[in-house]
Amino acid sequence: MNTRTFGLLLGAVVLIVILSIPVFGSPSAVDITFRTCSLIALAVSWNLMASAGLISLGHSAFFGLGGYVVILSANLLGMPFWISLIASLAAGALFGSGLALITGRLRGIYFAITTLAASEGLRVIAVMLPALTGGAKGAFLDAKYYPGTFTVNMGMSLAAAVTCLIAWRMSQSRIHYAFRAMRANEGAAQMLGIYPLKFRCAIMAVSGAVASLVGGIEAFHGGYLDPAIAFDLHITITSQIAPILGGIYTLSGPIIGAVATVFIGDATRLSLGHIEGVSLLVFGLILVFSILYLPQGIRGGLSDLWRRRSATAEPTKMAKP
Amino acid sequence: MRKALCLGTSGLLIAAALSFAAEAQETFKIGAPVSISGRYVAYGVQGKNGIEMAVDVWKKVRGDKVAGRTIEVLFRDTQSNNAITVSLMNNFILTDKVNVIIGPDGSNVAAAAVPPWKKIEDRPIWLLPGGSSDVIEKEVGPDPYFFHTYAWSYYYHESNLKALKALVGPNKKVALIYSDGAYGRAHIDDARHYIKEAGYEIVSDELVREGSADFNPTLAKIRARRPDILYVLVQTNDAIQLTKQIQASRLNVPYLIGTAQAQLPEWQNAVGESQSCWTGVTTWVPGLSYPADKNEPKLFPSAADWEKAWMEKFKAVPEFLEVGYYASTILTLLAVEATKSTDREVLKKWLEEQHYQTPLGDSKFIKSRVALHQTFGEMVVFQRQKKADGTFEGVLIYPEQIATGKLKPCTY
Amino acid sequence: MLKITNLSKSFAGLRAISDLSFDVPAGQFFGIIGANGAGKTTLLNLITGYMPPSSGTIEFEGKAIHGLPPYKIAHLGIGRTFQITQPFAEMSVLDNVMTGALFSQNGGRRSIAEARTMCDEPLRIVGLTEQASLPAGALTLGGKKKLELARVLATEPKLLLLDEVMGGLTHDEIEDLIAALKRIHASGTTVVMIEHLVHVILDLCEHVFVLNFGRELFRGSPNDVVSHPEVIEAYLGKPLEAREGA
Amino acid sequence: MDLLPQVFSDALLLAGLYTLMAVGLSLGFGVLRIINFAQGEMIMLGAYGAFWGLTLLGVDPIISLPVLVVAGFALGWLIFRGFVAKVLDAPHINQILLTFGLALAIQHIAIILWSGNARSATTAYATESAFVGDVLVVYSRLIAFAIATIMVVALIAWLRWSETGRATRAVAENRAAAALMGIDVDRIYAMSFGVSCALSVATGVVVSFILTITPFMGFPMLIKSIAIVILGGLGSIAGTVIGAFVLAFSETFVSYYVPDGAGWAEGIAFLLIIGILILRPRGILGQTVET
Amino acid sequence: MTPILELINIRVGYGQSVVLQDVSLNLREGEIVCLLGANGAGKTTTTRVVSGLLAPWAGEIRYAGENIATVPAHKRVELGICLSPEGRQVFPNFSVYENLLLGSFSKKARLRRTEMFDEVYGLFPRLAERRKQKAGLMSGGEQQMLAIGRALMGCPKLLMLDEPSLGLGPKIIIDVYEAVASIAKRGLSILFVEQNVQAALMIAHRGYVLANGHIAAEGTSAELRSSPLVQEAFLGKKPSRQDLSEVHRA
Repeated sequence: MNTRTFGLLLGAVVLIVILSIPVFGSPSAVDITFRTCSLIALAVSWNLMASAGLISLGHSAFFGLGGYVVILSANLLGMPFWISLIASLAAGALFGSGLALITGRLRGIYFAITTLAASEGLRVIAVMLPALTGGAKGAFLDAKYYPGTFTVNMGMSLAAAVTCLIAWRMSQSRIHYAFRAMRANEGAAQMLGIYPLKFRCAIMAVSGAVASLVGGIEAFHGGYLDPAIAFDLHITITSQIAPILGGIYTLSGPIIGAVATVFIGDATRLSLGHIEGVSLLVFGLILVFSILYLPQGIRGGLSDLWRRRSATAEPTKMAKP
Repeated sequence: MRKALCLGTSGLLIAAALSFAAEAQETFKIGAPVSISGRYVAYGVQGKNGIEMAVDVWKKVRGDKVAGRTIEVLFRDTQSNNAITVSLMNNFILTDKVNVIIGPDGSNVAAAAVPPWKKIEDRPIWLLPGGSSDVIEKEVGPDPYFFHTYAWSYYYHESNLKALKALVGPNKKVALIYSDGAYGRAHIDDARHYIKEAGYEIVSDELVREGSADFNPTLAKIRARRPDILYVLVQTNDAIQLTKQIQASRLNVPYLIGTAQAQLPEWQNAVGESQSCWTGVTTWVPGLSYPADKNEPKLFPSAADWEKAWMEKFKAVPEFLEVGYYASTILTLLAVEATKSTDREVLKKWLEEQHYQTPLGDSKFIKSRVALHQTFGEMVVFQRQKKADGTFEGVLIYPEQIATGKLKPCTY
Repeated sequence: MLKITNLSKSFAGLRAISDLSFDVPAGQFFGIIGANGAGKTTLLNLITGYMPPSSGTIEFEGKAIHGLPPYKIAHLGIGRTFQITQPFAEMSVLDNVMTGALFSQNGGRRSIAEARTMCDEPLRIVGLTEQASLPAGALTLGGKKKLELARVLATEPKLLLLDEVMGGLTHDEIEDLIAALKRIHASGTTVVMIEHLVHVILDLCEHVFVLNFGRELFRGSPNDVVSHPEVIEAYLGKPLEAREGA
Repeated sequence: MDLLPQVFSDALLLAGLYTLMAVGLSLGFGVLRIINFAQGEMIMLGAYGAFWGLTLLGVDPIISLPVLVVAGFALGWLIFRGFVAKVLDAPHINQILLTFGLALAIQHIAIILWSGNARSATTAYATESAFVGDVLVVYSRLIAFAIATIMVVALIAWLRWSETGRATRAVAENRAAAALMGIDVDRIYAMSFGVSCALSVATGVVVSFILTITPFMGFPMLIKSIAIVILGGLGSIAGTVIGAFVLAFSETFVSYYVPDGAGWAEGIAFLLIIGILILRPRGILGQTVET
Repeated sequence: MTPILELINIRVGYGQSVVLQDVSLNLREGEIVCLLGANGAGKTTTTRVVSGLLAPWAGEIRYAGENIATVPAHKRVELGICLSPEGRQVFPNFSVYENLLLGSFSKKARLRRTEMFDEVYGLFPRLAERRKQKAGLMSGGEQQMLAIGRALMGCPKLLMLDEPSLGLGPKIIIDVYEAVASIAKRGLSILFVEQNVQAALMIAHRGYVLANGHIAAEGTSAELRSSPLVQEAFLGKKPSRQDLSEVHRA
């Protein structure tokens, strides 16, 4: 089985599972699927930007923005579920492409830090405008706009599915070539006629829209939002951990990684959660050791294993640049 | 072969379903979302200690079971994270089918627990021994199954201002400091309201940043206004460095008024000499003279005895959350024992009618501004005063009937 | 086709290019030689928009292009290779070349399948057909040089700028590449070539421009150039005896 | 009353603290090109060290400073050899996540060892102050400023004039050329990671009697340090000092003169970062370790 | 007499591409040997392997009889192998003086620092004049002198110079070569890379010609000067019409 069929198969399985569980699943299965789908969408969205060479340290900016857009458009304007989500989608896309425009010249760590600053900046704004956002004591979504458990869970499943489909479509399209070229060498990419800013805007709009949408659905799901939650750096970090754990720059990596992250997180929390401090300690250590010993992620580790098993002498995988 | 497999599987499933049903009948399940990692870890540990102590005492006094049911407490770590709290609440109610939820702690996490609990029609009874923010009260609304076993934020300011009016007199200038964090924002509106109602003038109304490295700008501005009363609404972490900085910056304000922090050993240890003169307002403070309950003296001993028992078990002075979790847990166990039922209507009715004298005071539920069930909201005001031996004690100064001393103006 | 007038570029006060002017007529095979550090690569960077000139103008097909960003210059039909190869290392050789085909002036209208077919020719010209599925990072230095050329050919440039494409290749490879370049040139592409290997220049170029310390040293036909003593001295070094005698 | 002298004195003292806080991160990045997300946890460990020194042994934080700094250096060295050295050539994001994982682990080890309770070292001088004219000077901040100045000057002097310090700068500028000088690059890496951790531990000691100590205190300080380092230009020590002053002065001024300014002050850092990076992508000063 | 440096069947490359294929060469004490070859032939890679910046995939590097293939770069400096690298690689934010100080970082060199300063300043008076100047602000030629001076500060027994005349004006090339020649008179061994074939063969005793990672030719300077192989390697193929010597004669 080659990676392509493996990927398609995995995609099909994931699609079926995440779309059927909200319909047939037990409450705990629905709950875990919701969180996994949320992370899948965030991880794929983060990975989209990463695959164009844009390392985001501020994905929580999109997430929080989407959440607040939902709460405000529902509470203040009385917009129904789907319309609020479209609003959060649009806000995320706008913010993403705006950020792309102002960070046009920045790369690498400088770009990453700017996104971090953007997220922290939004947090300060949310804290300091209590009249609008409820400030640090937070805001509840008016319960009458809650569309029901099924709709919210299905919404998240659909969001994850559509995100994966978008990522898959992109991986099949010419844009994918531009992203990979930009990631490898923006200068050389330009000489082939690639206008990096255009693609940056596009990818950050898509990625931002997805993360913002996830934030919006999460806001419906949780029903409560405050700045510390909305712009929590942990959202950024888990959306990075998943692709890194699964296999960065790949299609299936973020999905595998998201499932693994939720699994590890729940396992440590449920098995060690009664001892003060231990569950996050173990999570941190797992993170450290997987970076040290699985630098290509689970996907890389698996395909290494695969290659060692298969007798054919394929060329060995490229060392990281 | 295949048939055997089918039979075996269905047999297993049936067995599992049966055992599940049997278990559901025989177990009394308490869902306890506690933050034992992440930033609210200090609170979470207190909540967990309180519940554990209550179950221990119950088992000692009444045996291992409650109304013939095994007591099972499901401690789940919220990791101080709201998304996980939402998931915990869902699982408690839908999957674990707990009979009662006690917790969680930390305003944000408690607030996050409200919508998932509320949106499920057959939600179990929820006792919340923390979470004073009025947004939580407004969001829960007059819900019949919600029992708040802690004071709402406005109780603090009502009590504080009553005490000030009685002990300091009218026509004072007040400087307010509140943080931009959840604590400050939850308290500021009611604080302003009661200060104005007392006829005091707010001469300075300063926002500070949670976790700020320097409060000097705020204090310098306040110094220029020469207030009589400094009224501080910040959370413990900020309170520690603010308290020290207030002493260092020689404000010369006669009355330093705080809220909950002054009775926390955490704060007292961390600020040392700077605790002098601070007043606090709380539901519980070591040294309260509440008597034991007449009917359940072993479960609800006198405040002093209970404190002693706690010290023996944990080698530390109990904190108010610990008392609150203890009393709330005992109340739910008593409810099940008395009614022999885990039905929420039955339990609710019993809880509404019960009346005990707990180490935390009178347990009778009353209506608050919005919520239907509210107890342990009686607040006492005390002042940290230096004793002759150089250590500090919390001298109760209000209400007058339990006062053990007088409010003294600051000397530094 | 390409017209450069009074072009200068300085870095931190040091002049890398001073006051250059020359034309490359359409269809010419134009060679630029000079010792290492003479400013050849800087000149290419100026033409392709990687650096703005300090002064002077660059025109392509009558339009001023100095100050345009590199991708716009690429869209006008100027393609270049880099002396220090810049392959997209994690992409396959084919994908590298396809990237060229997809984003050139006509690339936007091309489907992936069309781009895929378009790449056969450039890959064949440089002789990388068999390595098409290898990751570009796994190629040898020579392979990377060829890839640079194939990738830029896939953009269908009107003006091709080559920065030492022959470096690191074997004799046979060089022979093949010379033949390929002749064919490319014959099909109507204007070529500007920077090259160290004198015989390649002599073999291919119709006109040679010699740079020395950022200035024009000489220009003329290849044979004029190699027989010019100053060029020989600047380029191949001069015997030391003269100096030791001095 | 004219507040301006007070504003200046507050800002200056805060700047000293910020400088010390950020300079460790700056050094670490300048030499290793790694943003150490566990840097804040070093501050936290330093603060706990000083706190326990005072509480259990009765040793004043200022006295325990040298011991803790040495311990911080050793810890940094070990962390480098054990973890960081293995991702030196890995992509930035792996380095960030590795150090973030370390930070998470250290935080929770601190919770397990010392609980989540907030603490603060209660030294006599922590709450003393004096008026100099109209200006109130808080002793603890003055002491912090003095220690910060001594540490930063010592660092700069070490980088400038000592054989190893010069080697460290050389490694930061050009790793390969430094190896050609006979400099053991790996050792310099481990050492500068150690020194950067030691500086953060010193920051922790200094804040132990000013701020509140919790297992989570490090992270906000890390974010602020990143802001300062970026403002000044990654890797430039002089830039970091300037960045700290810019931030401290602008925060203090906003706190004094803008309504609700204390709350908005936090946003300034991020506004400055975005502004500076857009105008000058490399920060106020250069790229490499300079003095 | 044992060679001070001996490379035996060195194979090395970057990533997956091989740059040097079974390269063997040697250098005797006091000898000046030049490495010639076209761009990309592997000259610089050879100096990187000898200095320890690049670990060989296979083969031995014998220095004074010992295999030092696994000795890290900084220890090789201690042993007396100093390189003035390609592109000079001076520390641009350091003063000339500081650059030279760094050159004598190794313990052995530190002891002879004053003496070496005198020597280097004597060799390149320009560096003495500009000792306070930041290296990054100097001209290419001055930087080249600094790079050579810096390598000399390490008290080398084996000095390697990678393209010391690269990008220099003709007058400065004279200076640099005079310096190299006078260093050579001091009896230390020099391995240098040069594209200026004529100049290189003037001062070298012997030379090796690298082509595509192989040693294509070796011999004394006199032999190489007249060898058609040199031109072949250098120009990529045997020039048919324009044999170099003819060009010169013309």
